[in-house]
Amino acid sequence: AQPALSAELSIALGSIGQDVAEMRQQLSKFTEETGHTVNIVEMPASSTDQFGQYRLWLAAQNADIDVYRTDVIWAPQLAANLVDLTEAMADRVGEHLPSVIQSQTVDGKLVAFPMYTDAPALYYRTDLLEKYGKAVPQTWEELQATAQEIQDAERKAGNSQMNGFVFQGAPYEGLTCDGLEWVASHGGGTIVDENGEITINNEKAAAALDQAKGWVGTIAPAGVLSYKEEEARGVWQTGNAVFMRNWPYAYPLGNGEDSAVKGKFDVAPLPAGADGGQSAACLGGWNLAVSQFSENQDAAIELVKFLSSEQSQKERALMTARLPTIASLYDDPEIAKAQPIVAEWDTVIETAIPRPSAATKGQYNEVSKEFWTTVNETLSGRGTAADNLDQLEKRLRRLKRSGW
Amino acid sequence: MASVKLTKVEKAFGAVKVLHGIDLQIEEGEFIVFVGPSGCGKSTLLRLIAGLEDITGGTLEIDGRTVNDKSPKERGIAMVFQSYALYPHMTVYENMAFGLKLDKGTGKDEREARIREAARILQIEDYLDRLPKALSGGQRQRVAIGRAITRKPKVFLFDEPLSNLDAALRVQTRIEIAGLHEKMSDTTMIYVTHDQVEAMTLADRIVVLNKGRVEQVGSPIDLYERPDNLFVARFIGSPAMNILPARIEPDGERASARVEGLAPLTLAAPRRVAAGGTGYLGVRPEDLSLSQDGTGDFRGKVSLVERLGEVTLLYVDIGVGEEPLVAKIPGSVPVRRDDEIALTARREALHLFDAQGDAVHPA
Amino acid sequence: MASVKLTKVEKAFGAVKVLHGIDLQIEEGEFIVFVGPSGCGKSTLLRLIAGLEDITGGTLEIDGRTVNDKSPKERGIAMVFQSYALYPHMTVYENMAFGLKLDKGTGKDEREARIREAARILQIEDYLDRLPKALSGGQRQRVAIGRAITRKPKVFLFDEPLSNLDAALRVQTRIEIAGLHEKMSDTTMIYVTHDQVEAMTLADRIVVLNKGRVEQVGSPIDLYERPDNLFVARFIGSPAMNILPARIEPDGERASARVEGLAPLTLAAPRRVAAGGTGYLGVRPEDLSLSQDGTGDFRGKVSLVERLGEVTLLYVDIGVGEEPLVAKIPGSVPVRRDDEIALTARREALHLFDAQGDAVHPA
Amino acid sequence: MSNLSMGAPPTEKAIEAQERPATRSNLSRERLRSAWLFLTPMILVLALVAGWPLIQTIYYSFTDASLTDIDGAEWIGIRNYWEYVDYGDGEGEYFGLFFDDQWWNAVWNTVYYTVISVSIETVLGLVFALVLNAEFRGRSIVRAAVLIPWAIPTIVSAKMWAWMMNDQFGILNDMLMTVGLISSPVAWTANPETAMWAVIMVDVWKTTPFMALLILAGLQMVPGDVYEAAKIDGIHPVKVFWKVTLPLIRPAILVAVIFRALDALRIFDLIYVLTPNNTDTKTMSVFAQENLFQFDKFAYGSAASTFLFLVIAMITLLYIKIARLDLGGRGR
Amino acid sequence: MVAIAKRTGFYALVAFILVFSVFPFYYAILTSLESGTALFDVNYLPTEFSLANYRDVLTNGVFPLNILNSVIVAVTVVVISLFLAVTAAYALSRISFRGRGLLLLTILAVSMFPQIAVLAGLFEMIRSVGLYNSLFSLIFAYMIFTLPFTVWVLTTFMRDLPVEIEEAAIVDGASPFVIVTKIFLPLMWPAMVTTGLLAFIAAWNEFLFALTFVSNNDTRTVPVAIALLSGASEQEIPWGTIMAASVIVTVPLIVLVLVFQRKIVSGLTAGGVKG
Ligand SMILES: Nc1ncnc2c1ncn2[C@@H]1O[C@H](COP(=O)(O)OP(=O)(O)OP(=O)(O)O)[C@@H](O)[C@H]1O
Ligand SMILES: Nc1ncnc2c1ncn2[C@@H]1O[C@H](COP(=O)(O)OP(=O)(O)OP(=O)(O)O)[C@@H](O)[C@H]1O
Ligand SMILES: [Mg+2]
Ligand SMILES: [Mg+2]
Repeated sequence: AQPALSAELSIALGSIGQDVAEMRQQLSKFTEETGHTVNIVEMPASSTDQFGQYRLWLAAQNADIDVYRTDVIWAPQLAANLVDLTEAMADRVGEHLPSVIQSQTVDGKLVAFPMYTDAPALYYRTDLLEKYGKAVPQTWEELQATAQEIQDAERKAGNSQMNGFVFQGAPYEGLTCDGLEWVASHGGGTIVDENGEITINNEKAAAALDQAKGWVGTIAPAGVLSYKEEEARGVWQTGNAVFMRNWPYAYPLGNGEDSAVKGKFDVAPLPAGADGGQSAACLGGWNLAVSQFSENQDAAIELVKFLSSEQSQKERALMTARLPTIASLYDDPEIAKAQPIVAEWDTVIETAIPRPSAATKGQYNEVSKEFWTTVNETLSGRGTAADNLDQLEKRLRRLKRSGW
Repeated sequence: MASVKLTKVEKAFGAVKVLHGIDLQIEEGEFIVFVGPSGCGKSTLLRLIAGLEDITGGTLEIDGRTVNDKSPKERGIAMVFQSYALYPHMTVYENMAFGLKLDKGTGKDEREARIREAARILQIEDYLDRLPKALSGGQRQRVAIGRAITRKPKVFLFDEPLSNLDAALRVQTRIEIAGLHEKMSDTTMIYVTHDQVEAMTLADRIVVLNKGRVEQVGSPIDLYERPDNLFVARFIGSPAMNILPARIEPDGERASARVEGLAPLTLAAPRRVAAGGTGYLGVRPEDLSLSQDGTGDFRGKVSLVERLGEVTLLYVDIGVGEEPLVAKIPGSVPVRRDDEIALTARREALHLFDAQGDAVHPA
Repeated sequence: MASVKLTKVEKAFGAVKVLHGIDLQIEEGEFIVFVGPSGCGKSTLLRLIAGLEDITGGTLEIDGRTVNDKSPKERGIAMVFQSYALYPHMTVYENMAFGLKLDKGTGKDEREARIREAARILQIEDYLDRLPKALSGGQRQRVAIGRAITRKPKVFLFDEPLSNLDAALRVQTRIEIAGLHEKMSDTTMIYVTHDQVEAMTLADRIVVLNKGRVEQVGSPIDLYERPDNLFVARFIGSPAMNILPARIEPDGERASARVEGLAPLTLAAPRRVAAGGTGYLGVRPEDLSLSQDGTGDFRGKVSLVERLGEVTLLYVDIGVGEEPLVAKIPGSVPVRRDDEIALTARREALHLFDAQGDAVHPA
Repeated sequence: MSNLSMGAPPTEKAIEAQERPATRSNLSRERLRSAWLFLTPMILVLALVAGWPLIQTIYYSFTDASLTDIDGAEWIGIRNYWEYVDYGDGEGEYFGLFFDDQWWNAVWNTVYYTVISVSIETVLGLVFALVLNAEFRGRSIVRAAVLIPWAIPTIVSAKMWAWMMNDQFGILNDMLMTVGLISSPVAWTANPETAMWAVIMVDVWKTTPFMALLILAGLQMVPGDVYEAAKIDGIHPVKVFWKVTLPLIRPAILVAVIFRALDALRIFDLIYVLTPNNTDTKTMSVFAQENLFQFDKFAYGSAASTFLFLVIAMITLLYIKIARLDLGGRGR
Repeated sequence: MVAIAKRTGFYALVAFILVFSVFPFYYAILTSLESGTALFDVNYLPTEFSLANYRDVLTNGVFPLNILNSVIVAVTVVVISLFLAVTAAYALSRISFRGRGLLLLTILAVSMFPQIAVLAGLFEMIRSVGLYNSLFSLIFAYMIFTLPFTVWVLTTFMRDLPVEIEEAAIVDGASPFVIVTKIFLPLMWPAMVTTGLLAFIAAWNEFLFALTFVSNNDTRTVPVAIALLSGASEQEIPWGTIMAASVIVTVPLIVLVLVFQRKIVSGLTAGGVKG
């Protein structure tokens, strides 16, 4: 039902790639349809900083933000101050991937509704692989070897800025994803398991981190330790990397007009670990939540509905290769044609590994910080992986005390 | 237009007492000068009268009214400061108008008239639109005086108003202040200075202060010719009076002083003294003259000759006391260091002091 | 121990020339005083001699050696500054020792001995361990002098060393400096001051500077009695010499000056002048005396009387020029404002100047 | 206007005996009344904006306050600082700020950063000040130029330097490689060996001018005649510097150092922007902010803030003692 | 010879100081004028002159509004601080009363407060009175550092004003309020300008409170806006726009600082506070 008066809403979202531009377009449609106007509140690119701000605002009972775009992992921590969408979304819930819906349900309360989901890909340079006659690597070892070879050869050929592999190595939430992928792909578990047990201190995890450590300064630039998504994409898109680990959003951007790698790259699932490990992708994705302090909750819910609708998700997939949470869209021919990556990604999504936010509840952030710190320190060569993981376990245990 | 009366006025800063019971009666229209060594309390006393400091003890009356707890404004005083204290951001005119504007009783025309009048008297009419910084020191001081005049004060206070001026200007402004006093003959003026010349030339009466006490009050000539005690005697006059320890004895009507090793000197005017007391003989350098015939009251070797052109200062070791006897002889005399000379003192200008340092005045 | 010779010494700060060709010959052991109005270049000249400023033109010789480009140390000079310039964080002893440390030849004992000696001469032995801030102004100045003495300079420079002291201390220290000059009789001393009394009492010869030029060099009495020009005449002596425009005419051997409206005055000493020139007559206030019989050289109405005890200043309107004639009469005279009086000038003490202001000296 | 270029806060203690005159005049009464009238608004604002929040912060450090539920905070004593948790199986562990090695790491980082950056700034500031104190052509231009880093907002300078220190496109690497000091690009802000130095570098760049100005003010208060006396004494300039200049400007340097140190101890924004989340550069303020607003540990963050406050308060008191500030005023 | 070596050495030092101080800002300007891929080549001299980045910052998004916010906050803070401080400074510098020393000590201590120490308490306060996410919260919070600073510096300045001027006014019958407003205020203009400018810069540059107490794009102040400036462009980290924004917010400050150079030095040293 159309509200009698048009409301002025605000939505908070982080800005990576073209997110904001795209959002603007969709919002103008929304305004056309409903008469509500929506302001965009831009957030820092680092999702860690973003989370800090959200938390702060909710604590401050900030009525100026109506809708938050939330990371998949934040649901448990922000649940207390978000509106329960169960009822409002009752008729929509069925369309969406159950695992995603599940991740946004805290104690039976649906705190956020999915906007898109996310799972990373290995970006590779088709032209370079071809030039050196290499196959798309299936394991991290292969990746390392191929990257090294091409990098060396390219550098010798005068392309001194060429790097083998770029990923997210800065100490922030993104590194938790990368690290988790490495560890999980080696069969090293998910830091904390579903039951809240701390599982990270194991040999496979150590092996995974040791391997990654070997990349820094060899196939990856030393500066990778300060890279987030956009820094990695920067190197990649200027044509200075053979491989990149990143989210699908980089796909259309890489094919943009200004891109040096336009038409010269493709994507594949992330490589697997050694010894029967398998490819592991960290489950990402963003959701929409309505603030408990919003003065226009109805309109806000309307906005959530609009942005999570099939139509919006499709547009998003077409424009920025954001992965839909509505299963049927993966078969959409239009999408498959415009953004092949989306169509290809449904299997990856199905097997993607969630971060342990549900198990660690309100403390997830600190758990994640401890983990990324450990990974970052290991990558930068301070302590061995085994020692650092040992430390990490102790820290996590201190955090946990008697329970999460 | 007002008399000022101080009765046992005391002032202490914290535990330190700086004025010890000052009694003083100033008549309407008098020009009173406070002098004394640095730190003796001159400024403090003036500021008590102004109302800028609180009185610790005693009473201060202006025009017969006790004003101890009145603010400066209520006392009807005006003050001129050593540093002029003009408001730097106001023109000369505004400086003079400021106090009058605050005083609601004065109308606009009246104000204008008073300022013009003051400016005329002080010949600063041409500068009325200037800022103080565009004036010379002397002009600034005149403006400061003008600002005080416009308020038509009953009591006019000056705290070393000339000490920031150079020598020539000081003389000129001093003469102007003397003229002002004559024009405003019924305004009581109280003036602090450390300059003897100013004190001597301006004052009707001088108040000599020392360590927070009044040493003597009197006309300039009085202080010069009949100092009440050793302090005043040495303080007034430059170079200072020569003081020699002496035995004082009656000599008929008069008195004689016998300085050790010298012939006794008998004073010109009669003095009544007890027999055989110890005390001091004082003689001003300018009251000594060179004896041509080699006989005189004081004989000794010249230790230093200072020729100032107009006068010559002779420092003579007469074998009494630590310090040499100083003589001031007009013109340039042909005396050189190490010459043996004899000096004669004017009998009318000898001063006697008893053992306590109090003067033995002519009977 | 050294003579100082300046030949056409010039100094310019940027485009501004402040010294215009100074020629001066100072003999070994002489005490020379530079005087002049503020800004005339006294300090600059002294600093040129010290080597603190570079000489723009001319030559400076010390002991016959040209030292234009020598550093202060190589010139063998020592200097005492107006502001003492003691090292505030060093004790008195260290202050005196600091400059000595460098001389390799001066052993430790020698240094100790020199400092003790200087301290003894200046009576600052008791303060050797104190910091300058714990000393009075006079004591600080003595330390500054002590620091200079220990260096056994050939030329000793002083820049207004007494101007920060109060009156009493100034007299005392002045006398000490005079004593010092006697003790170090072969050290050349150059002394800058703006105080006439200091200049007159200390100097063997005074150099009067004006706007970067030497006006006159001579002994104090010379300057007082035979000023070379109007500038020196008015500069030396206080109150300043009265200057009256006059026609100057020969009168036999001598000369007479005819001030408009007055009878001509004939000078005591012979002067050689051309007939009928215009010029100036100068007479010092102290050379005027009251005529008892009502006839005299100058007649007029008293506009102000200032009684200083010892002397009385009379300001007399004689109808010539803007300024009143000033007379300085010894003692206290019974003259009051508005009295008509007559003054007589001492014939021996009249000064004549030609139209250019140059003195017409006795032939 | 009186002399504006006077140096640092007035020294010389002047404890004024309180004036208690027998009769207080209307003037004194009026002035006293006005004094309090004039002061009250300022005192109120300060109490509101500084006093009360400080008390709050300290209070929260003794509660279990959480950001999501500040109002439900309950008193838990010193457990945020010091707590022993018995696991029940005979084992137990100490918790609280005093046993948090990450906190001590932050403390160490802060101290390290403070000592190093302030030392460099002092030495460099001294050199700058000496140069600026010399007479030379174009001095006023240099003097103005030196103020530029100081005027640039910290955030902006952090961004500027982040760009200059960018590992791929940064000009710093390019320069150093051109000169040959390094052979391959250094990731200044990411590398654990260089991260802190990157922060220090930016801080030195930004605050050396401030230091230089304070020292310059000290230098200008040294009476020039002292140098002339030294020149007359023929003392070598190097010796003059060590024996005369340095002792005389020591108070100015001391004041500058302590001010800078107090400022450095509370550094936040530079690190937040330049090296976010980096354990090598995490300082006390960053640690506190992180706990307050990013982790759900409002109370714990308050405890860290309180601790930092105490450290700075102690140094402030020390400073006031050393500098012997004239708090008595000079008025009537 | 030696003299020449000395001179060259000295001027080399001067040159170093100049480059050291100016180069980073120069480079920021350089970067802000480049666009596209030129950004990623290291240049020491200007190679192109493109105002695209400036157009971007000023037209896309709310950056102009952020500047306005900063101006509003900083100016208001300065005006209020100066107003409160000038009367307080009069009382502190000119009237002796019991507890004056302690009060001054407290004010000095407050100026040294680590902001983080009051952050929790201030946050709670701002939240509970509903000032969150408004410029008022910043105006209020900034008092914690501008007020003690202005009081302290103005007290120092006022202490140096000649006592006689005040006494002359007292004799003229001026009340304390008249003395402050009619006599001291006009005399304090230079000091007020200096102090105000320093307080303005401090408020303009503040980050932590601004990060914590306001949320929306359009309530942010400049430092937060720059720190959070990202995305919304095809380029990865938009260095060009960031540098353009930095230059925009810095140039006015630098101009102010250069204009008031001398005053600032005296203000800094009088206060001896804040970097
Ligand atoms: N506000 C004050 N607090 C404490 N002591 C003071 C104060 N004002 C003056 N004194 C002391 O009172 C004494 C008298 O000071 P006052 O200024 O009256 O001396 P003075 O005779 O005017 O000296 P000068 O000739 O140097 O001006 C001095 O010892 C001085 O130190
Ligand atoms: N360093 C300088 N730069 C430029 N001009 C100067 C410098 N030092 C002095 N002067 C100028 O040179 C002239 C002579 O100055 P100097 O200090 O020698 O005067 P003075 O006779 O010592 O005066 P005072 O009696 O006031 O000390 C003055 O006009 C002064 O302004
Ligand atoms: Mg006094
Ligand atoms: Mg001089």
